[in-house]
Amino acid sequence: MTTGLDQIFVALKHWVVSLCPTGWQSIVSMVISAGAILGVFASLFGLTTLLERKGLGRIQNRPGPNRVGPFGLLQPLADGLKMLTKEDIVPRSADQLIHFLAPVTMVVPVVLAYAVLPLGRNMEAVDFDAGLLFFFAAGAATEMAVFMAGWSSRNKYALLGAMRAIAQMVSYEVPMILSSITVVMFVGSMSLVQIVESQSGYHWGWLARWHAFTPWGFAGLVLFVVSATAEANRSPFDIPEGESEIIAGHLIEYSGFKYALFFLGEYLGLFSLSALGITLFLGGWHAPVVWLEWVPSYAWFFGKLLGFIAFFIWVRGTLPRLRTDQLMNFAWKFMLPLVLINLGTAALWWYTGSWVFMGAAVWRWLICAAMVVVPYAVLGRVMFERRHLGPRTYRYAS
Amino acid sequence: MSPLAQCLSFSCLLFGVGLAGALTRRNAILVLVGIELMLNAANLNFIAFWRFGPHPEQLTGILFAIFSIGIAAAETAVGLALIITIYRHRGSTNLDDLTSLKG
Amino acid sequence: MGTAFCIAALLTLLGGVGSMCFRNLVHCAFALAVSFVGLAACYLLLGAEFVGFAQVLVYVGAVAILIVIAMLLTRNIESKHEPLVAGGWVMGVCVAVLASGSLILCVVNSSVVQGPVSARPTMSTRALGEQLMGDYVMALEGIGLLLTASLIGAVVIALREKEER
Amino acid sequence: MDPSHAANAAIVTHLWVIPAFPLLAAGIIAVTRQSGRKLATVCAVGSMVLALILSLVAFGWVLGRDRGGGELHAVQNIPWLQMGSQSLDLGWVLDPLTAVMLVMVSFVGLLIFIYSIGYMAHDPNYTRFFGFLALFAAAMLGVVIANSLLFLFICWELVGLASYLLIGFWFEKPSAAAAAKKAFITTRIGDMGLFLGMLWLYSSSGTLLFYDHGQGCLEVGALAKLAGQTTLVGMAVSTGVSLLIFCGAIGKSGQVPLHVWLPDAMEGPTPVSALIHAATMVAAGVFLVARVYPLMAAGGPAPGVSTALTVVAWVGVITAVFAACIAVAQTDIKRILAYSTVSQLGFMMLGLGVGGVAVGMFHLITHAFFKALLFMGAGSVIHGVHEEQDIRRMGGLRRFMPVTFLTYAVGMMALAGVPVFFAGFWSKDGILHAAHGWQVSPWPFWGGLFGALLTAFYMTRQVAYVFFGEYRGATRRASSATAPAVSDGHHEPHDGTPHESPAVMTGPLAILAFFAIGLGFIGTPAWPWFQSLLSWRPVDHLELGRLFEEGGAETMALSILVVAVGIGAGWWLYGRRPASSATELDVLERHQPAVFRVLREKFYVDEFYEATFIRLNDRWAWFCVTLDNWVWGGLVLVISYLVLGVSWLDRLFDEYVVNGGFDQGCRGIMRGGTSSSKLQDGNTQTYLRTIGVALTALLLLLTWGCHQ
Repeated sequence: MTTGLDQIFVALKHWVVSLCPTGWQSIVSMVISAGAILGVFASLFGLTTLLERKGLGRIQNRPGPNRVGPFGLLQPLADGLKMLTKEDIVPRSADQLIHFLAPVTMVVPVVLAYAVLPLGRNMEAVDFDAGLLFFFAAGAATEMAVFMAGWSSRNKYALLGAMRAIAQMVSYEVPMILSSITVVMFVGSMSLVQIVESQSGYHWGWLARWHAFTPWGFAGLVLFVVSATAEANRSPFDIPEGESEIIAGHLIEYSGFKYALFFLGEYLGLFSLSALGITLFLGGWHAPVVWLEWVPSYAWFFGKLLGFIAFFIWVRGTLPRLRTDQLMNFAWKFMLPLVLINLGTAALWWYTGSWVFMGAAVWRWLICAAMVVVPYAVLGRVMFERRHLGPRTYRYAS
Repeated sequence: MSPLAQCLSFSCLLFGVGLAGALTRRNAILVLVGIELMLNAANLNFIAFWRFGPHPEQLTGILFAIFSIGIAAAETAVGLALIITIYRHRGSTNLDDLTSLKG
Repeated sequence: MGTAFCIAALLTLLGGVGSMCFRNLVHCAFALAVSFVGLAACYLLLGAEFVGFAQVLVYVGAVAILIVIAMLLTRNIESKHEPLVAGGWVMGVCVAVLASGSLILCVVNSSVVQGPVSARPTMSTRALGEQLMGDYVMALEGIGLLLTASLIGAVVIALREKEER
Repeated sequence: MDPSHAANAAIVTHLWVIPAFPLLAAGIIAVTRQSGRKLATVCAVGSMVLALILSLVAFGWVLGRDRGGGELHAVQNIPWLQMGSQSLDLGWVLDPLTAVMLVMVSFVGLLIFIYSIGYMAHDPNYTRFFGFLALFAAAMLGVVIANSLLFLFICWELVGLASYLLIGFWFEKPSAAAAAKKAFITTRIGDMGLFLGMLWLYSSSGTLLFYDHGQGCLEVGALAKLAGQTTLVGMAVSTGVSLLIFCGAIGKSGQVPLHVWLPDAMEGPTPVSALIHAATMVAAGVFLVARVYPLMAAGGPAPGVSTALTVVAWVGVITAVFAACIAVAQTDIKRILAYSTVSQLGFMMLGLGVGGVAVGMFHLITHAFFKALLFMGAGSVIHGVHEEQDIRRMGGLRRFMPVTFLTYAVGMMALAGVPVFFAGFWSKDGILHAAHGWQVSPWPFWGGLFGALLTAFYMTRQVAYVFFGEYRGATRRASSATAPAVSDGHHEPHDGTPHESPAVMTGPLAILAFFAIGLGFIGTPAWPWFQSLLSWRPVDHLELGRLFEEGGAETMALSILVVAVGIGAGWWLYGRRPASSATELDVLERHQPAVFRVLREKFYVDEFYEATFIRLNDRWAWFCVTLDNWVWGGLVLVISYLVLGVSWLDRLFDEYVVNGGFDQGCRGIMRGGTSSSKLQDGNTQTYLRTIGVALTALLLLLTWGCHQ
């Protein structure tokens, strides 16, 4: 389905690159890719801030920004200008260099992670054989950035927030990676391009073969989204920033452009994680049904991404914040077992693929669904009955 | 100098840096850091020998490096736990203070 | 050996030296992270991208963080009022210089390094995985066991003992 | 395995359960608190009931066996100790002897247990008492079923222990404690012989099992071997072993000269006296002789005649007469019975010696019942007259205690051998008959007759004193309060008059009285059912004519005559004109004071022992001490000075030669250790540095070494 519209950006890039001298072509290609990614996602960031404020406003029964431009559309621009022009305050006792480096360290790896994401058919900057690993490696660097920010600020709230953030990110990295591993197991490749390829084709001639349409895939998607929410420090897992408790955590001593960079980094991280979820479980840029294949692939990708963003905004508007101990219990006692069981489910699904007897598909479905649902129900019930509501202790505040 | 020799010399330098740190710093954690650096230098050797060796199609060097990374992670975890425990008991991670095995 | 490799190696070495020389422990840790990243870049340039990514994931994402947390827990981040280095540091540096110097001497004088440079090998992650789950599966399981054991061991060692009543 | 073995599986393989029940009861009671009386009672009595039931089952099984062929002894052996190729086996045997004894012991034991419930009701140590009783019963049953001399010996010693505990039950009384010690030590002398005999038997025959399908030591092969070997003074090994084993029997059964412990043992509670002296412990000796009868009889010139058996017969008859004489002059109701027991045991031994197992065992069984009856009757009397044991202070009790009187009279007549209707007549007659037919010597027969005469006489005397005439005890109330409280805790109102005992005590009396009468009829010459059972031949049919065969009639007539004379003399002397007061002199004493005194003082045996053995022992001990002090002591002193001198020289050598060098060496090592420990400065980095230097050195060495 390589229609002109679908490949228009690819063709454009090839044309531009072909204009350059041979020695420079690879570099130009990279620069173009990077620039496109930066431009697109930075604008998406701007759009998202507006959407979030609007959406939250709707949820909270208020109009949201509506003064700057038509329907407040120019609000992000105004915000950006305000941020750029604000005075950059650095605390006197802060570690100047680290304080400066932290926002940069935050943004750069996140942007790097986009390199391996296929944004559309043939629209990926690099196709690493170990692309997924690269993605997670890049994501791991943000922990360092958060720590740098928190530590260099010489502020107890900042340090506290940073420690919380690191604990949370390290904890939720485990279920996130493990839930992605199911897909790697099933596809047999860590290349994100190949993972997307593996989801091409249609069930019964019309329904896309996304991993989310299998029991393990669905469970994996849910687990992945929950861990991604925590990994991106989004509500209801936004404990590190908890304004009401530790007044924005590691961001407390940042202002102006550095603060904007942090903001950018966080949102870009959210986008990249959503994009990874789409790539792994929701068929990447593939259309959901065969009749909609005429829509360009990047449109599908960004449509799904916007859906994710809407979902996150919705969650933020509706769910209250968790406590640290609840968060950790949830990660290690609930998510981790489920993820491990899901690995087994995926393996079972893989081996039962060769079943040929009568009603094999139904049995396969039933067994795998039971393997997903029963542990969820049991664990959920156990966790619910053993809620720890006693006095809590803070490990890093003592 | 051949690429292999360059790689190996680089790793020797890294090893030397790590060794110097481990030999001179007073803080136990930094000694551990120095050891990590030496381990990484060794890791680099594996990769270099794999890359420039006669049989790059065999992945032994890579696998060695991966296992070595795993072991280093385990070693760091246990080592740091030990240091924290020592600190809790002695109130110090200064190696000059930790000489109860003095003969 | 391209310029990129030299830059990465330089970054690594600088990071390493920094991590050994800074007075502030946390700076040391950051320098260490830089060194790890540089080394990962070296791996990438040598064609071992899987190891490079694993290096970042494990060392920057886990080991460096672990070290930083250990530094915070032991609470002597800045040793301003004490001498930076242990007594007899000159000896230590001498020994280190001697050791690495003799190592380099060995390398340079070795006949092994004179062999022809083979073409850049193609390393597929799939082949690596098949090796890991095939010939090296026992080693892999051993590493898994080791990691689990060290995880439990570290938790047990570092657990705060119950105060005696 | 032949069919008979397969058939015996059920009861024989589980015969050990019978002693196990009382043992279990003893164990449970041992861990029960003293207040757990009900539990102790239920455990002890229940275990005895179970043991009795199982014994009856075993008895029935033996009765039901075919007496024509098959093996007489059903055995079950288990290896206990494996020592190289040798193995020490334990086991149990079920044959007529065992079966009869099992029933007797468990039945009489059960009655005594029940009787004790009443007798000991007020004792604070009631629970402990039942624990000891159960232990005793278990050990005794173990003796009975044992198929190995070793197993028998173990149980035998347990019996000794239990009897020690029971005799000394009221150990607060010095006399009881002394009596317990005396009983224990005296029987130990006999047990020494038994132990030596056991060792000798094992070394000569290689087995201690009695019956082991042809390999046991009581079976033909081993007996022939033992009888064939001779030892010092031309005695066969079997005779030597038999005599040593008989030593054990002498001790346990109170034969002369080791009879002294038995009368003293009356210090224990009366049920204990009944249990020990009537039914079981003293019977153990007789039983032992009966058990090893084949060994005893081995090597004799004719069947039933051998050196060992001759010794048994002579010891028996001497004891019978000797003890009967003493009994005539005693005034303590229980002591009379005790000497009577000794005398009757002598009769049993005589029966074993002259007539074989059946004769002796028959008297053992009948005696067990009527002597238990008498003891328990005596206990009832003592209980009724408030712990009074002197027959001179009783009298006229037949009006106060009719049941006790009737049953006691039955027992007395059975013991005296009143003809036809009482068990004692038939069993004693059997012994006399066998003694009459003994070829070796006629004297045992005449001795036995004399003993029977005396038996009838002293029993008549006792009954006349106790039950006839006027009650002579009321005058002594005030002084009895100062007497040691034999059984503290009697709370019933003491009005000074005797009273009948409760039903729980008289019930067993009645049952025993029934058996004292009825049991005789199973062993009459006319219908020798019991004898045929023990001799394992088909049952003879009732044939009155056999009563008068082989001189039976003369013997019987003689014994009837003797009994009549004895009872008549007793009644003439004591019953015709009962003593009017407690202080009145005995009739015999009035006429023959010297003889009476000798008899009353038990022929001065204790004094004789005192004057001879104990004095001799003292002298010998004094001599040894002197020898030790002066001769050996001096020698030791001289030697010790010599040793001291040598050791002083040795010390000089040690101190200046050995130590000097050693100290130098130690100092050197210490210096070396000190200097090398300087290397260990505890600083990690020093070590690391050393490693670095070593690495460099190694590298350089390798590089340059390679190049050259």
